[in-house]
Amino acid sequence: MKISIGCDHIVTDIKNHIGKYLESKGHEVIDNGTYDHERTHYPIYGKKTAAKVVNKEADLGIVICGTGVGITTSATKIKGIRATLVRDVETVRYAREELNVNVIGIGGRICGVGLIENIIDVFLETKYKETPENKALIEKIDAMIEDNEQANDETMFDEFIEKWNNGGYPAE
Amino acid sequence: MKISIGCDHIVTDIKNHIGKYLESKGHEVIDNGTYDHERTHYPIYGKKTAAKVVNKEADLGIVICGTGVGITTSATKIKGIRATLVRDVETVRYAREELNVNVIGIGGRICGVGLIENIIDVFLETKYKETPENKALIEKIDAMIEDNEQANDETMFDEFIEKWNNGGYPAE
Amino acid sequence: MSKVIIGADTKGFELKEHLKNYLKELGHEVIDKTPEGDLDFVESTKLVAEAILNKEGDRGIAIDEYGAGSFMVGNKHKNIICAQVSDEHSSKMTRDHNNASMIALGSGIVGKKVAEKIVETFAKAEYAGGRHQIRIDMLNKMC
Amino acid sequence: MSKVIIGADTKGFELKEHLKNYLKELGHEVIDKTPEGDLDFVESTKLVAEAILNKEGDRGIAIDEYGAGSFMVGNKHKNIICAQVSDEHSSKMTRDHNNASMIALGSGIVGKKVAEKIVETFAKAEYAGGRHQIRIDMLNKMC
Repeated sequence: MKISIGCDHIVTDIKNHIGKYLESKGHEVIDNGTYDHERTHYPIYGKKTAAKVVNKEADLGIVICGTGVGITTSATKIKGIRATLVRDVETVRYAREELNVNVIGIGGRICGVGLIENIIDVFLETKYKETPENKALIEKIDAMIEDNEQANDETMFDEFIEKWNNGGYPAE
Repeated sequence: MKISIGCDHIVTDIKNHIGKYLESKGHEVIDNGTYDHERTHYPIYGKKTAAKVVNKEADLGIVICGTGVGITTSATKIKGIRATLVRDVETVRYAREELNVNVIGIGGRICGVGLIENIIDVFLETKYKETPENKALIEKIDAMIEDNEQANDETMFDEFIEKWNNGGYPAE
Repeated sequence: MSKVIIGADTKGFELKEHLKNYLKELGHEVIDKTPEGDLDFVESTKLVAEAILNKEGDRGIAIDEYGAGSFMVGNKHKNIICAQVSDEHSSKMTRDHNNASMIALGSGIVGKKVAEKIVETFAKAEYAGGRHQIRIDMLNKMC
Repeated sequence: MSKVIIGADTKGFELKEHLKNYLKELGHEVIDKTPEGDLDFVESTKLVAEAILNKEGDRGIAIDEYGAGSFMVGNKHKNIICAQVSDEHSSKMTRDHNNASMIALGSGIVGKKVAEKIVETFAKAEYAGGRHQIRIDMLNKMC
């Protein structure tokens, strides 16, 4: 499979570990960054990772930040993304099988790498099992965001980055 | 406080991180090893870490291996050790407050470092609150192992290490 | 003390009742958006998120069996940041760093003691502000 | 299929009943050592550990509110390796690497869906043997 991955600067090492783990299992990896430990902002990478999935350049996505909350929230706010932020294997099994999630988020400061690998294994091997009930739920979820071009709007965050670069946000 | 710490070769980096974290909070650390990534055996380090606690050279102990199971089990098998293997903050709070645990175990491949730090904070700041009920439980637990010299028997595992060195165990 | 909006689907109903009482005992005001327990997680979570957006309270808790469905529905609302949590450390950090106004819990995932500490921490913890605000601004521009 | 010995203290009683039924539905034989639910975790866990040592079954499950007490009591038995678990990954790994014959669960820590998968995995997973045996030999010489 083709897997789109992304992270913030807190957990770059873990994202790199996941990339290698996926390649060792024969998957193709699209690494959306960040690529180092320089301070940056998780919505940039959550949105990029999600865009590859909704544009069908990747089959599934995996995002990581410290708790996973910020980056997974940013992915979920893209139309067509169904994401779950997991700390256990059973939730990802359910979410894939019943809600056909296409992105999972993991907290790199919450989960260790053994658990993360098991979560990823189950994410990739579990198939959606359509039922009238879960299909109706998925349709309701997908309808919540109007069609928009946010996934591919690469200038969407520029105003904030400019403000950041101009000292408009506190450094601490 | 004086904290005795130990790990196996799978999670040496995380043990080192914990050591630095404890020192940054003003605690004294007794690092019982292992000190590198060369393959070794968790009961050696669980037992050493526990011995410092029962000998009152350390106030509390922290042990780590992949899942935490092996090394925490070895610590628990020392008379006078009350240990809990935790993956959440609330269990350590309970175990310290009610069961006066003196060692915690953590799975370095199960928990991320943010969660680990929070678990350690709560372990160190929570005090035992004696009640007649929990005192009776603790006495029953402590009475389960007869007095023995295992904590300070440094040759106890020699027979197995010799067998290992002589190729008596499979390498995989 | 916080004003907490709570809601659950059918499978989260029992845990919701338990946490509602727990939060009230701690002195928080609790507004229950799903007193009947007959909704699916899309409907139950929408009620919580809309109440937060209408400023009926300052913290939202949405419960279903896994938390995964409520997490998605919460975050599909503009100006809602919803955290799916199963440990109190994440609950603290997501207030501190993400200024999350909602959490999603799975009644089949967390035990009651862990759930109590998650909601207690969430109701109490405050947003740290500072450098984190740029990320919040980015999230709030989305969807 | 495994022969599972199960036991719980008062606070673990309800989860024990639930998991007993779940394991039976999977086809495992289950021996309940605490049908009354009136014991503390020292007593309930001793019954499970002693049954394992007497070879009445091949897997033991001990439940209390946190799992911490049952973990200690299990491991204070010579020749018992007991894992305190709240996730199915640990449950698999501890069979694979540690040959654990018992697990300790906290009814206040794990939700029922997670608990089901933990015991399902524990009942099914086999010990890998190999290099792991030296550590098991060391543990079994202790206490």
